[in-house]
Amino acid sequence: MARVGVFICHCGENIAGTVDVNAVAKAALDMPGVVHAIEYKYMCSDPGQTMLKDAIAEKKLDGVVVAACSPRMHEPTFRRTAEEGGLNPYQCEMANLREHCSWVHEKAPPTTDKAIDLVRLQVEKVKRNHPLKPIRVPITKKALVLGGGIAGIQAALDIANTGSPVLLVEKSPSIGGHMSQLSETFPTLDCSQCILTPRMVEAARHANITLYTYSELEKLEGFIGNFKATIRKKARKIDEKLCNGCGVCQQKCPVKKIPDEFNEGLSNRAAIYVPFPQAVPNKPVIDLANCTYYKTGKCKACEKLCPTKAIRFDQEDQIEVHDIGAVVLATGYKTMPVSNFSEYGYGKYKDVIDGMKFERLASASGPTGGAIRRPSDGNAPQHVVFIACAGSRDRLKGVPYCSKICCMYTAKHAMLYQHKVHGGTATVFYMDVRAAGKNYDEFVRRAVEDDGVKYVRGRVSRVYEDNGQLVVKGVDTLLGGEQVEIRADMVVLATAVQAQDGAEELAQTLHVSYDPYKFFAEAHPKLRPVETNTAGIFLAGACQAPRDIPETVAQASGAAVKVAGLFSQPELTREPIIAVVDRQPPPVFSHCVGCFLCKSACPYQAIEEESIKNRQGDVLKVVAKVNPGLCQGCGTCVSTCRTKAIDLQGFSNEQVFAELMCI
Amino acid sequence: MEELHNKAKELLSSGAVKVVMGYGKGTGESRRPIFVRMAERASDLVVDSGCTQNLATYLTKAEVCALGRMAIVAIPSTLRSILQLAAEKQLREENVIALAVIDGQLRELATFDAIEQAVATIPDAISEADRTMIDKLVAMSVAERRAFWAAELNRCVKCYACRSSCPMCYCERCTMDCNRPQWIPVASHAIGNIEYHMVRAMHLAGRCVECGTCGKACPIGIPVHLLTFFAEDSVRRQFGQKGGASAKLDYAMSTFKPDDKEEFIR
Amino acid sequence: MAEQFEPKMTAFVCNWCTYAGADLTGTSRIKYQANVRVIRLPCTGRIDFMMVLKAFSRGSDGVIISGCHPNDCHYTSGNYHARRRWMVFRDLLDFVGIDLERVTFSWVSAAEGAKWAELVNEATNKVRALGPYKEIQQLAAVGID
Amino acid sequence: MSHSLAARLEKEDEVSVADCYQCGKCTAGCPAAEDMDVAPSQVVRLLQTESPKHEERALKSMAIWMCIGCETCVTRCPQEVDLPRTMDFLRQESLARNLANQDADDVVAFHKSFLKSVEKAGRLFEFGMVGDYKLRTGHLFKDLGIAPTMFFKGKLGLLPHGGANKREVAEIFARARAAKKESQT
Amino acid sequence: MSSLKVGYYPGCSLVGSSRDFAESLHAVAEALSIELCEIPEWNCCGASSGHMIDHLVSIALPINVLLKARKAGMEQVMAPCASCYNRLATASHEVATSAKTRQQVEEVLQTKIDKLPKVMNVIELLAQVADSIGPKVTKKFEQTVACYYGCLLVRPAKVTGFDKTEDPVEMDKLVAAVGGKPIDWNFKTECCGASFSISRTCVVGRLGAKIMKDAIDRKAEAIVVACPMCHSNLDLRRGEVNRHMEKATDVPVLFITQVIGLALGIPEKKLGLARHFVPVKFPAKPVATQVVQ
Repeated sequence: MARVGVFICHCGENIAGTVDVNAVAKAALDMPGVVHAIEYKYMCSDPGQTMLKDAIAEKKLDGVVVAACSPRMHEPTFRRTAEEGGLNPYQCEMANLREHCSWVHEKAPPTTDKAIDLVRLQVEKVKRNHPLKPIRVPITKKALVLGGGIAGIQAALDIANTGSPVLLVEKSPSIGGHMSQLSETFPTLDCSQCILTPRMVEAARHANITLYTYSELEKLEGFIGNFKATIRKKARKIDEKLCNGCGVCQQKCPVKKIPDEFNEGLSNRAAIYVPFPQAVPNKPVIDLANCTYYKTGKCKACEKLCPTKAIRFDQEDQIEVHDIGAVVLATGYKTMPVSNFSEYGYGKYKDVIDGMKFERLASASGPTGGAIRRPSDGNAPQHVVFIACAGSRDRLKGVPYCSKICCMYTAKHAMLYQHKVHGGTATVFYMDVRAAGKNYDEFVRRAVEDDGVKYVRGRVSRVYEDNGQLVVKGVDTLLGGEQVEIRADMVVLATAVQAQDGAEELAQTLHVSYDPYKFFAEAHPKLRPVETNTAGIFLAGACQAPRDIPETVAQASGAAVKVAGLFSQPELTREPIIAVVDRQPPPVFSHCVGCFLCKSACPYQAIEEESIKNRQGDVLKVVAKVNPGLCQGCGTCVSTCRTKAIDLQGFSNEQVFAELMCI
Repeated sequence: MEELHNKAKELLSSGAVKVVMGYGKGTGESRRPIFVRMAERASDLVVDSGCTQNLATYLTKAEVCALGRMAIVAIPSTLRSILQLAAEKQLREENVIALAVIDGQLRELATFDAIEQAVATIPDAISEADRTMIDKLVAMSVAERRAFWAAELNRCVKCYACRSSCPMCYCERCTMDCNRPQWIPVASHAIGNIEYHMVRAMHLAGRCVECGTCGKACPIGIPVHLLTFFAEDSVRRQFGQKGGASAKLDYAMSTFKPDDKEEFIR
Repeated sequence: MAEQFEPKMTAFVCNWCTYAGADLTGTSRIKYQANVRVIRLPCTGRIDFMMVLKAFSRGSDGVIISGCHPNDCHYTSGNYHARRRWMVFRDLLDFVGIDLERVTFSWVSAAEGAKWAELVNEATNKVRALGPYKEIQQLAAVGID
Repeated sequence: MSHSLAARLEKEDEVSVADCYQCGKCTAGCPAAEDMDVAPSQVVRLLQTESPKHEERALKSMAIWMCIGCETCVTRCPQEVDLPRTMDFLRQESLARNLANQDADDVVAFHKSFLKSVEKAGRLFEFGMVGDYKLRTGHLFKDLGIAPTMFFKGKLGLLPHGGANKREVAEIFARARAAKKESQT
Repeated sequence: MSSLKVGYYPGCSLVGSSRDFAESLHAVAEALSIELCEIPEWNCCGASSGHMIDHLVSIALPINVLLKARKAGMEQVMAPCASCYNRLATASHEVATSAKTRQQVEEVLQTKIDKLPKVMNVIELLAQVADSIGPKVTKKFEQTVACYYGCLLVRPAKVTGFDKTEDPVEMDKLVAAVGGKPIDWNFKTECCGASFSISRTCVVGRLGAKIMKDAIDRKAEAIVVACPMCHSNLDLRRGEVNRHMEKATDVPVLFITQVIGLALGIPEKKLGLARHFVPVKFPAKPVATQVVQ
């Protein structure tokens, strides 16, 4: 016979003010199985908790119902108390007399009746609770970082420095990401590569970091602490050990007219190439689509001339599988394809470019060595128009959100232009200047006050070309909406920041959720910004939302700490609120008939097939098995199971049924 | 018929199968399941309009499986049962050959693919009578329907003939026999009966092969098959999936589309 | 005059959205009728249709079922599975003559405290107007249990 | 519920001026802007405040009559605010309240003559329309230059052409008028 | 070759000030064996004044037309006049998207609105038979031309759904198909002042001048249009336009149908070229235009 104790909390006046707690206690005592029922001002206070502990011992309670606030508030508290009192924590349930009763109903008999019912429900439930043990899972203390931009590099370094091994996977031939393309960075105007390259080198050299450039994640199985990652190392067609990066191959390669991705097509590269001089690793890769040998079967110039004989035309992709404990997503962003803006004539007019192109023009390592030259004729543009919000905050043709970084980099671009082209005019068409950040607004003001950048508040309607110049039809809304027509030599569009291509597919392989714009979703917008809702997978940088460099780095370090925290534990303990498939003595073994309809219902791929064998090892029965590491305890499988062979610990059929029986 | 006899002989004598499950003469015009294990008895097999029971039910019975590889004389619903059972991992491809009589001619279907193709060509045939009955019920008012089913189901004695005749009710322990908790009262019981038949219908929604064998099996003649038919209709109407269409699992009730359309959730 | 009939309402809600939403109703002190008894489950995916049947046979006059809005499920897709189940189950209930007016389905998020109050009130009023669910309760009374 | 023009525009024409964040792209591309006393984006602004003072300014403005309805603005508006539709609404409202800007008399006259002609004949009878327009505006001699040439080139029919179902069209106008009265009362 | 049959909505201007458009359209249609079935008892669509001062009427009139077409069993209706086209398209878009408008219009027309025929413009129609034009060309139209689309063929995209809103090319393709050289220019879709032709002639002059200037700067020998208003504003109003130009111009303005007509060897009379204010003549070509099979 059960021995349940009921503890009713007044919560000061919060409950007692509306519910006749005394009546509840009396009623509780009449409930079958209840041997003890008291009321007290604050059950969650020290004396309250002590009362509970003592009662467990004195009355030899095997079940506890605390009738107080919402279990979402204090269930952990009272379960701990029950444990300290010598009871299994999962023998404690809560009746929600506050949020669900006293706060939402009038002071009247029906309210007290409801309170009594709520207590009864929990009493009936707790009588059928079973002692549960928290689930312990081992942890593989090795991290996988996806994306070799500044976010990935920072996260990898921080994790590596805590002593755990890291695999840093980057899909392009070099790490560095967008940041390596930038000229100078706001608000300090320090050269992007000067601050980034050392980090790139450090990452490459770090004893705990293994670089996987020109590689992609194919598959991720398993669960927190126990992932299995399948990585494809695409064939560079060279032997990285032999290659010393002398660069002879790219000088001698006969194919030279391939638009250079790193320079945003403003210059050309060879078919065998190192993406940029400071690339890490400084090893070339053969671009199969353009290599003469792969197109015609002839050439092999590079092979002949390579001093270290490192070229390997027969090299194949390699597949590697690694055990991983945690994953950091740092796959970054892309800028919106400007083809969306036919009214701005992008693609039609050479001198209408986007921000990234401008970065390359302004970069000392760029095709013009940092001189601002317009693509069409190589002349220095005397008047440049910058158009902010090209695609951002544009429901019609772009994205409704603010891309966050454009205001700042546009100010920077205008400033750089003024510094580099003396006597030139820079006009910025903007809607708002969003410069919230340390020294950000000061920076924008500097562009206006010191460098004389002209800011015009209004959007541009159209850009067209008229004998060699670009006519920009804009408006100055601060002059009551006066039309402004500017003849410019170059137009720079601050294009919107968008989720990386393939973000959706990746999210699906990883089972992390994403927002309507395909940015990965954080577990909680305020309190869990670097976690995904899939345990063990964390977020860093612009793959979650538009981010500037400081934020990205901060977030990367945050994610790294989460990983380090996870790795600091000997093993994982998880709430035992999970589904289990029943086991029966032979010859039944289990009521499960192995139809595996539950398998497709499980959101977590937690249901596996298990063969029950006899001593001879021949299979007697194939039944479902719930992987306790993967199961999150939603119970969808339970209600799918026809034979009721699966049950959910903590919300078992018996418990719910018992509750139903007393309504 | 001739064809069937020869095919059965051939299969048995060649040892391709251990047993041919088919229909034999019952009392009068009725047909009963028979298991032919010797070539010379092949001529006992009958195919005619009387063969309406879905023999697939026996495919999952332990004692039948024990007989070894078998050929089964299949009517359309039998083929669908085979596929659904396969999808639910209850049937192995190498254990069964279907001998289907499709528009007049006998076809030997040795693979699930073959059966899938066959099923795809056969129109779903639920009898005119049943269809009109369902429509009639749907046309009724809620109260009328409740009255109808209350009256019908009150007569149910829970003999479970419907359950044991259903090719899809192969569970070793049925919900009905689950006593911790006792979801549904064991004894025949006004509301309990309704609950029982609701459970059947829900468990068959998206799995029912529409053979109607349950209805035929009911000794008191309660049209229990209408419930499962209706459930299957509902699934097909709303999700475009149906039971027994494929040997690969495509169970409407354990999958979903984010844009499933409904109007009742506020 | 006879005192007004007070319906017995049973609610099945998920822990993460609707239960939390109902908590919010409390913290924002929004009042609603006291007829409802909430059964808390981790997810709408856990709501077995048999629970609803039982609720009625145990004398509930009305049932409320509520969980996370599509796409917001704490378990990513439990509510989608639940929705499908309901779409068929509801058809069937109607087919065997159970009055759908007495079964209310809803999505109530953790932020929709007010919606929860409205939901309960509307459902309760509707069922109060319909009166006690005699038809089923009589059936329940007929047999032994 | 508020009776501001913005509110009515939302209710009657499903255009929400609240969507406009005043980027001015409409004004920037407007072919008629330089003939307007109030820029298109400013017209929207005047509605956003929902103050009678500003609304009246919009209704009295010349801008609403200078809008050609070329749809350039709505084609490029990032927030898809239907400005041409808004202009239609304001024109009708300003006529209904007799607030139409005097300088627009001839424009108004043109449209009135146009519709009158259609209402009478079921189709537009240009010669008649222009005649009527001239009477309304007193621009008797304007365009007299091209008229003969038009005539000789067969571009000016002197007689209205039949073919349309006049009664039907007249009824359409009548019922539309009735419907409007209803909605206003 | 099989003849194409479409519903035909002439609109008021084609039976009035733009007979040349009508004549050339019919001539070309005949040559390309397109059968234009005029909508019985069609009425004015209300353009361009309807929507300006009476929204309900501006929807009701076009819908009334489309219903008549539907009654006559027409699946698609071609409106050569760009503003008629735009009004018809707008009206059907509105009743399709706004239940409220639909219901109001149904009251005004005292009839239920069910399926409406698809509305298309003259270019869409000709594009359908584009392939069959080439072979029929007897006299290449070898001029450098600026295809001028104006506003109402392409805007707003969600209503017309025709071509590329900001940089349309369909007319250019047609011109190229008959041997013409379409130029890439900036004012393809700029507005010409449309209905202000009469009430605000100065506006028309100013806008027209901008358009003509860019076309001429880019060596256009003719402007090709598919809209009566564009035509009258650039042709009939050329005097006013020239007043806004530094240097008066006599570059002719042709309807796309006239261009195709000329290429198909249809006599100028049947194409109504004589009706233009600005005479249709082109600079002499160095080489004589040769006949092609």
